Amino acid sequence: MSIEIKIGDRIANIEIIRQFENLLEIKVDEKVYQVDLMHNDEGIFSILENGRSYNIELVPKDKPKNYTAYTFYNTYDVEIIDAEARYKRNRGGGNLHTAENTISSPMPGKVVKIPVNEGDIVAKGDTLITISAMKMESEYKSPKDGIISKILVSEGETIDTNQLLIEIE
Amino acid sequence: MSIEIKIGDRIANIEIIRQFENLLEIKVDEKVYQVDLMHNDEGIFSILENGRSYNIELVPKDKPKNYTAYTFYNTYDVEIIDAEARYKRNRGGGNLHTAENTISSPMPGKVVKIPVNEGDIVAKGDTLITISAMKMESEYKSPKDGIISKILVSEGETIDTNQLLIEIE
Amino acid sequence: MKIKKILIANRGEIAIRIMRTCREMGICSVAVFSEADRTAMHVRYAEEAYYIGKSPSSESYLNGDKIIEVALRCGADAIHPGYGFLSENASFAKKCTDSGIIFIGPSPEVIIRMGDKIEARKTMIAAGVPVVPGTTEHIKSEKEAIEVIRSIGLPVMVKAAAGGGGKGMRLVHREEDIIPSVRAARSEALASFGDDAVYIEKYITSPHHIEFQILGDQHGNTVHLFERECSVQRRHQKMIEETPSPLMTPELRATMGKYAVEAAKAVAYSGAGTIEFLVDDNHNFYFLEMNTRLQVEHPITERVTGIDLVKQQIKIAEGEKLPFKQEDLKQSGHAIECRVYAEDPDNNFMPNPGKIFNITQPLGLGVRTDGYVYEGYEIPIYYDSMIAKLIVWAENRDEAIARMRRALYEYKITGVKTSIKFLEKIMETEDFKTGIYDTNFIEKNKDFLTEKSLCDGECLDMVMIAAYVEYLDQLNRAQTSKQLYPAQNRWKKYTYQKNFERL
Amino acid sequence: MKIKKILIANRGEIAIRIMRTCREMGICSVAVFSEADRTAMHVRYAEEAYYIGKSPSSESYLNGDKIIEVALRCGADAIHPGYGFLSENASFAKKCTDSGIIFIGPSPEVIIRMGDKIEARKTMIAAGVPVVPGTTEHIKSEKEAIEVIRSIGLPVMVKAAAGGGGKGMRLVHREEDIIPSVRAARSEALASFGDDAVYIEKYITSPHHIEFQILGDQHGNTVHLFERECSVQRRHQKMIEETPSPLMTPELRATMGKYAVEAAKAVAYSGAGTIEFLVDDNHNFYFLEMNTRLQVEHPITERVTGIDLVKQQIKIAEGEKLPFKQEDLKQSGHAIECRVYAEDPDNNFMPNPGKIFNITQPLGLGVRTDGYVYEGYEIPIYYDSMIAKLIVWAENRDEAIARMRRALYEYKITGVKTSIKFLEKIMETEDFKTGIYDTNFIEKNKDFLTEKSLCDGECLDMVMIAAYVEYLDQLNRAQTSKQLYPAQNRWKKYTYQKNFERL
Repeated sequence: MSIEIKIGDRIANIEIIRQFENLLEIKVDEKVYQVDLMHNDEGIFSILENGRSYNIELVPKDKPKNYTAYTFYNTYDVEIIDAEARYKRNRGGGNLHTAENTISSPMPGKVVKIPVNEGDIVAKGDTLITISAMKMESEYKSPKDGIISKILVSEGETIDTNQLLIEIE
Repeated sequence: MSIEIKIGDRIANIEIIRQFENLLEIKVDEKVYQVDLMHNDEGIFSILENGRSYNIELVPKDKPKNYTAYTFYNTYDVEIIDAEARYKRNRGGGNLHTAENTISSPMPGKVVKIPVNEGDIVAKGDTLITISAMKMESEYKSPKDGIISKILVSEGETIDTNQLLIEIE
Repeated sequence: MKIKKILIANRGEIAIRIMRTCREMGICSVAVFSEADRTAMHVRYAEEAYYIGKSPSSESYLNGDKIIEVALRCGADAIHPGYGFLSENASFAKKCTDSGIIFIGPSPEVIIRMGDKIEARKTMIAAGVPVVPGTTEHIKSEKEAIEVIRSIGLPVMVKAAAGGGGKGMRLVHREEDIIPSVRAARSEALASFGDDAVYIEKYITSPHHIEFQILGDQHGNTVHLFERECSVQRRHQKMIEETPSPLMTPELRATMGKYAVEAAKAVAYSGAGTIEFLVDDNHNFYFLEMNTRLQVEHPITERVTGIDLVKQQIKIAEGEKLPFKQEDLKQSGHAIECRVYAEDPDNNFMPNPGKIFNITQPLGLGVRTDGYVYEGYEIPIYYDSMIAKLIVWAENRDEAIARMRRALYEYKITGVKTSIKFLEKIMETEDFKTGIYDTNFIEKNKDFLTEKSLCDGECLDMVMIAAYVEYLDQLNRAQTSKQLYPAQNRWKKYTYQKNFERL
Repeated sequence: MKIKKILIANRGEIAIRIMRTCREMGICSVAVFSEADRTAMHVRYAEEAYYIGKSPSSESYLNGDKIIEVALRCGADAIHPGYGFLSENASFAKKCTDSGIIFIGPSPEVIIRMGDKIEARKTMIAAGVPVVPGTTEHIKSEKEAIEVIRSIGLPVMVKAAAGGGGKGMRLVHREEDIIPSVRAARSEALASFGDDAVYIEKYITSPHHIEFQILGDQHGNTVHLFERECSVQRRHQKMIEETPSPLMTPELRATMGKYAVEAAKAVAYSGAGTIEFLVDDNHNFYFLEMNTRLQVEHPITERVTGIDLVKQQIKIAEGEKLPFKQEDLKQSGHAIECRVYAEDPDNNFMPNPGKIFNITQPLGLGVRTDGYVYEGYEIPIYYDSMIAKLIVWAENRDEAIARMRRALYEYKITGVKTSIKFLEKIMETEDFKTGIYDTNFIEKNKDFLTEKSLCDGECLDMVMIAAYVEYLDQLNRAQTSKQLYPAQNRWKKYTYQKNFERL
């Protein structure tokens, strides 16, 4: 059975056909590859395919089944869509809806200012929170018109990546 | 309760007195130290003691409770003597006796030549096996007069560190 | 006086860079660290290390009194401030001296004089060094502002006398904006520095930012160590520096170098310092400011002159005479520095602190790295986002660019986003390759620089395959006992055949 | 002809070093690998990589036919042999040429001529280059041997004409040993090389080993790139090289350089090569042999001259003319190379292959590392034990030694035993510091070099404390669930309080 993997706009179907130790025959969509693949516990891969040498490193992201892939040339966001993920997707339409109702931190930092209070009416584009990291301040704005239903952090607090900060109704 | 640790000729008695997160009060023989100790899963230690900064790395050896310790200045063989090890020592007098009856490989390599056969009578100093590694050949000699009771490898075979090669009776 | 122990009042790459020279000179180095920096490399590299306070700089690396207390306690002869933090803080320099500790840098008087921008302009004018046309006193009235700006001609910059970091600065293009801009600059200056004095300078459109390294000893000997071209900037921060400057001619270099030395002599400068100039395409140059400390980009000067600048700083602080004269110095070959920031170039260079997974250092011929992060290190959120500097040298500029591309290609830092790929793109930009660029470079080439160079379909398929195997492996790992020492068996062949059915 | 793709018929650091230059020149690099080298760095660094056979060199890196087959299959224009393996194999060079592939090195004829030691001696004598006194023909009878040795004077070396690697060589000190030595050398030569021809040379006691780097193009232009002092050796293998040689005077350099160029011209040498000389304390020098390839220690020459030797090799192979003349070249500053071997200096330099745990690279001003091992890599048992080269540069020799000490101090490779600490000891040896040393250096300073510099009692106590905590931590780890990604939480505070009671 195959799984789906998403990189950027592309979703491909991956299926293993045969394996002998580090030699794999593997199908990516309709294309069949014979690869010599070695990897280690730290997610570092060396793949030889038709003589070409590829170095790939996969670093897990905070969300399970999500990786950042590093090649010598570029960086990609990779998402594994297995049965479980497919089920969730079909059921709830993903996180998109949720995301519109919340502000999360894209990076670790410190809360500098929260110019709103719970219950405030805000318009799309209003600044809801200012975060500082590495001598630089960034303002995060409301994704929509609404009412601040919950503020989960306070000024001066240190926050992690992907931490939920503010909910809007 | 304390444990003993052996480095070179010295066996010291180590006992923890108090601990608060990375701050330890610890006794080495009769000397009490206040140290700020941080380490990671790879055995790398940063110790600050009375302002001095120490970097120590511990790499486990093939024998359990045995480490190689690397400081910026030197390398040490470290052995932990806990209750279990003490029991074994007291009972059997350690591995010393065993060692005299065997030839083990000090490093990985390849068996080049075994000029003896099982049952041969050998004298102390006779060459029993030649090992090659990295373009260099080394000869291993009998530690005593005796009879070759067992040859566990054959010519051309690749061997690991500490692998038992030959037994002498 | 021979210095035996130096406290380095800094962190990150510059702290380690200074400690390296200390070690080569047989000088004991003392680190200080904040709460966030207990496991930082400079703490581990130093011979001694002392805790000085909480993570925010204001409670640690900017706490001069605490640092002096540590220096006295551990018996340090001298303090090296590095760059940033207390490096241009005159009162800290004075307190060091008053406590009997050598401050490795110029005298507090010189720091004060060069720190006040109006004062610095006046000093330079008196020494005959060209400055950007503008006022030499702070503006007393809005009426005066209008008159002055009319005489200089638009566009102009209104700048806070006590300014820095882009605060209290306003660019004025239209006459009707003069009064609002002066007011805004004043109020921002007051809020930021407690001083609303502003002055006015002609605005040079898209200038080159070129600086001269100078060294002066305590015996009146001053030399310059040639220029550094620093025009590749984003958010007014330098990204790439090179020497020689592609804009430079031998005549211009001689002239600017002479002025740089005169500028330093005008204040009897001792130590390492930098005279920054703005230069237009017609080779007109103007004194911009003097940095009374070591610069981030000092290694490119070290590489083409062969001189260890930190060693010279220490020797000057010991009272030694400079061991060379101007005519002994020469530039050989070409050096480029790239600054590696933990930031996201695709998202307006947003800082990206976090945990470092793996690092592959670029090595080999002509490559130098000065960094401080290591595998497993968590970059703190409190400090600057620069994590490493990559310096290459080659016989000529084309080779240096090729070598920098090679080094950037090899350089891998995973776990956080970095500017490495963006820097690689800069090396491929036509304007950079031809050397025809100014401070507008990044803005001008934005489209090319942010263009994604996706690898071909096959390469993407390989990423998919790797992800697939990683996923399988993880399923497998979650179900079997894990190894105690992953390092003992990092590379391996597969054992997860049984997972294939489970998908 | 412009070369677009090069197959590197080698492994380890030299393969990567060559690929770096290929990348800088925009040339595609092709790796070949044995079974043991699937995860070796050169395979991962190259753009293409092909399997060529089992782990023993004879079945892979020495299998010329297989390598040529791969080169043809992947469309490589040229093969770079590196050093060792097939680099001085004339028949391989010829096969390359016959297959239409450029062999990056001299012609097969030159390799043959310089590979036969008697032939090389004759060529040098004809070119007027001083050689070690001795025979120019192989010895025809034992009677002749006695006569010749009497005329040269004892001690002498009896050497196999086809020799190498110390085989078929006998040192003769006493007259009565002559005949047994000649016989022994002959039979060993026959067994090793299938040729019992031997010749006789005066034995120079404790000479200096000094070599000159030369470059010749296909148009008859030949230059030398100055000397390298290679007298620090163990088991006839170099450990440390430096340039300039502390023994050298400008006059001697000019004379020896001239002879080196003449030696190369005598065989119309094209490519990079090395003329090795023995030099005694009175500055008498004798041609020893020519190496018709790149040397391990080439980076020190690159550092003081600024020239990328691999790039020059490739350009020469493309048929280009040398871009410089002798008078354009100069040495600036001082460079030292230390070879890091995976070996145990406390146990007669016994090789120590195994798994690398952690590596900390020395970085910063004036430091270059060329290596190939990485964390988690298992050094194979089949190949050379050299795992890295550390090259430093400074303005003068004293600074270079201080920098090398600093770099060796920083350099940490754990998991296998290495020569790093031994190299550090060499830097502290009085004879090395003063520069008064010859090939007898290690033997002479053996006691000092193998002396253990234990850290003080307190330092040892810290090791004890670390071991104690590590032991506790391991007890703890054995009992709680392990993390999937140790890298996510490498640094941590303790949670093993509960283990204290269990002890």
